[in-house]
Amino acid sequence: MANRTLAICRQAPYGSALAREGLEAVLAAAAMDQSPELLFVNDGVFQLLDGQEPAAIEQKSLQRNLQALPMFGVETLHVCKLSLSQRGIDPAQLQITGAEIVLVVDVGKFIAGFDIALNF
Amino acid sequence: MANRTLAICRQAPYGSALAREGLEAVLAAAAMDQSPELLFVNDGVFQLLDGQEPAAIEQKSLQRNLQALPMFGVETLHVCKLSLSQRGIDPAQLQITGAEIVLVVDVGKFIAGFDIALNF
Amino acid sequence: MPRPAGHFTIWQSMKFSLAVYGAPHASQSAATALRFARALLAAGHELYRVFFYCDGVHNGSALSAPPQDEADIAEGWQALQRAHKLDLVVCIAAAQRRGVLNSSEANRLEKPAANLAEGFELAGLGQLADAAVNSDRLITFGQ
Amino acid sequence: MPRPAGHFTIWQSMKFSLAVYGAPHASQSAATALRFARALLAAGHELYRVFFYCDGVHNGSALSAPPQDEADIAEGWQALQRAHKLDLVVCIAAAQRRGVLNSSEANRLEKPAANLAEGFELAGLGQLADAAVNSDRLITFGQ
Amino acid sequence: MTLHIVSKSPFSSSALSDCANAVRDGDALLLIEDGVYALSREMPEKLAAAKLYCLAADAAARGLAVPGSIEAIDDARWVSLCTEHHPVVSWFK
Amino acid sequence: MTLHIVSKSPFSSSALSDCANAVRDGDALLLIEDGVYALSREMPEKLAAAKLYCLAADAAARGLAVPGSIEAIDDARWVSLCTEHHPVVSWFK
Repeated sequence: MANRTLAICRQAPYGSALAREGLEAVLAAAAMDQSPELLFVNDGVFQLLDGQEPAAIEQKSLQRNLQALPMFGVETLHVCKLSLSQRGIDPAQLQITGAEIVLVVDVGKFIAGFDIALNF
Repeated sequence: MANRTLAICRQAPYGSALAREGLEAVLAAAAMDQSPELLFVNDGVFQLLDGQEPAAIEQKSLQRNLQALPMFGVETLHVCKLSLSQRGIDPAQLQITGAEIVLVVDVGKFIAGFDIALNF
Repeated sequence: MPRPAGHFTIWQSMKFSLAVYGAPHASQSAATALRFARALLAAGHELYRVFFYCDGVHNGSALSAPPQDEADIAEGWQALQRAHKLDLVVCIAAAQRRGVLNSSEANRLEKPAANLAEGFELAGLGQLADAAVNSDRLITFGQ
Repeated sequence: MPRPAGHFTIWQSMKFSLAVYGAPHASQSAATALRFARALLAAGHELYRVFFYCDGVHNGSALSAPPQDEADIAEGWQALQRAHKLDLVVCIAAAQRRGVLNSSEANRLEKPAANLAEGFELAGLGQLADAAVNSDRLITFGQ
Repeated sequence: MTLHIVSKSPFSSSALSDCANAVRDGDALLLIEDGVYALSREMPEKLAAAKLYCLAADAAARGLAVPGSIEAIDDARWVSLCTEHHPVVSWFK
Repeated sequence: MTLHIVSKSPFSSSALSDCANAVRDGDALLLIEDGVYALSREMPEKLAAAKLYCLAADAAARGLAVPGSIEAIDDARWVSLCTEHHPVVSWFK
């Protein structure tokens, strides 16, 4: 039986490379038709904020990576509801073209549904 | 006029290299007769805990570096009182042979007395 | 195959993979991962792959020279690799950014030298996805 | 010397030193330090020394090859060094642990290659203490 | 049941409290590396129904005593904890 | 007066609250890199009498708006802040 795999994205973008390298790992898996489910939690929800303009700090926008996800078949982004509200983010603000945002209330229960977790 | 320099040590030992590399920088300066004053604050106060036995994780004890400080003329270790109490550490527990432990109550005022801060 | 004593679950050999994100001598996590790898092999489990990602690619540096009285993590991986024929994979994209190259990459990128240690190989992120599919357990050792 | 406008303090040229602890492409801090160095030089201040410590030693790697569309931090330091004759010091002890070597260190440690980029030099921790003594300001760019 | 591994100090990182929000009754939580500094204060209430472990070597390295409510284990036991749980989630930043 | 520089998110790191314990009235506090995520919640009370700055480029990179109580500055102004204050203390972990 195939493993059910979850990628957990907990890092804010740009301050460290981990947010970017996490999405790159997910995209690589998706390109091989082995895409994990995706959960954004804690500071990871900042990856989804609209209007990021990282050219001024000489970085590429992470939103390009996010927008590539649906093209590789990752069409659902799970997002921790508590993490959003702690950061004053209205879920309605979040929009990734081609992807559906699904809010997760019980993160522990959600995680428990998987065999393997990739942690970023 | 010579700079008054303060080394601020905020990191717990062993989990990252920063605590060790901070003390090595202080020792190098002391060996050149340019030793800064030393302040242990936040998780940095964990460096001073007695009875560390890092052989089991294949690391050298940081306490050797601390004990070398007085030999190079660093005889006073300033320690944030609040950081100790937040971590349940009794100041009387702290003993570095040859060094005097001085508790600092107002960290902001203490820092303001210096020209240059080295941050570890 | 050895069977650890004192547990009440039925013991079975499992296939592990490890993802290592920390550089040796920067954070403790590389040393922890190495100890964990030794422990799982000693217990009779299989280590399907160690995937070095993010700063973990520095585990594969042939040039690191820790002081004599500090543990040599790269050498530790190499010894384990020789003893167990491990698959030690360094992510090629992460390694390129951080300056860990084998000789063909050094040639291709017109860089003056190569520094990937023996026993490690460069490969793509697909090897991490493959490990997630083909292992019973994947354990992440963060930064 | 240029004089920034709009400030109510008396402007004077100062001597800065920077301590850089972060590796490029791992944390943002190396890129921030490079931008800050450019800004202080543009304002007419002196940059006495940049001291690369901890993971910051990887700024001096000659082998890093970021993707074409990402900033090349090592190259940025080198360009600034050439333009302003900067003192870019990589801590020799931190670099040895992390596998950043010049050719004489590579020889001494019997390592197969050297990878310190042009424009950087290896030196001891005394150079950090010296910077603390001889600079008006020392700014730390952490990990 | 999930095995959660926390490797950062709760005084400087949110890793432990972030993890606590994701722990279910019966999950296991293992403190490693600087995560063992959680022994220096009360554990989050949400962990009341979790099984708590810490690496004995990491606690000893740091001069910390392990209270009776937390089981100090070695690497071999860590490996078997991994076989007994899935998934394994690392909270490292 | 001291210049404090905070570069980590207050949601995941104690850097900002540790810093707040060391800020005196009249000190300056500059948010850079992931430190600008402090804009997403209330600042610690202890900072009420400090002058607050953030790097405009870091806030824009992350899609954050800067409230009127915090001055958004460029790198040149950061350099002059450094000349106007000493010591400069970095809270980065």
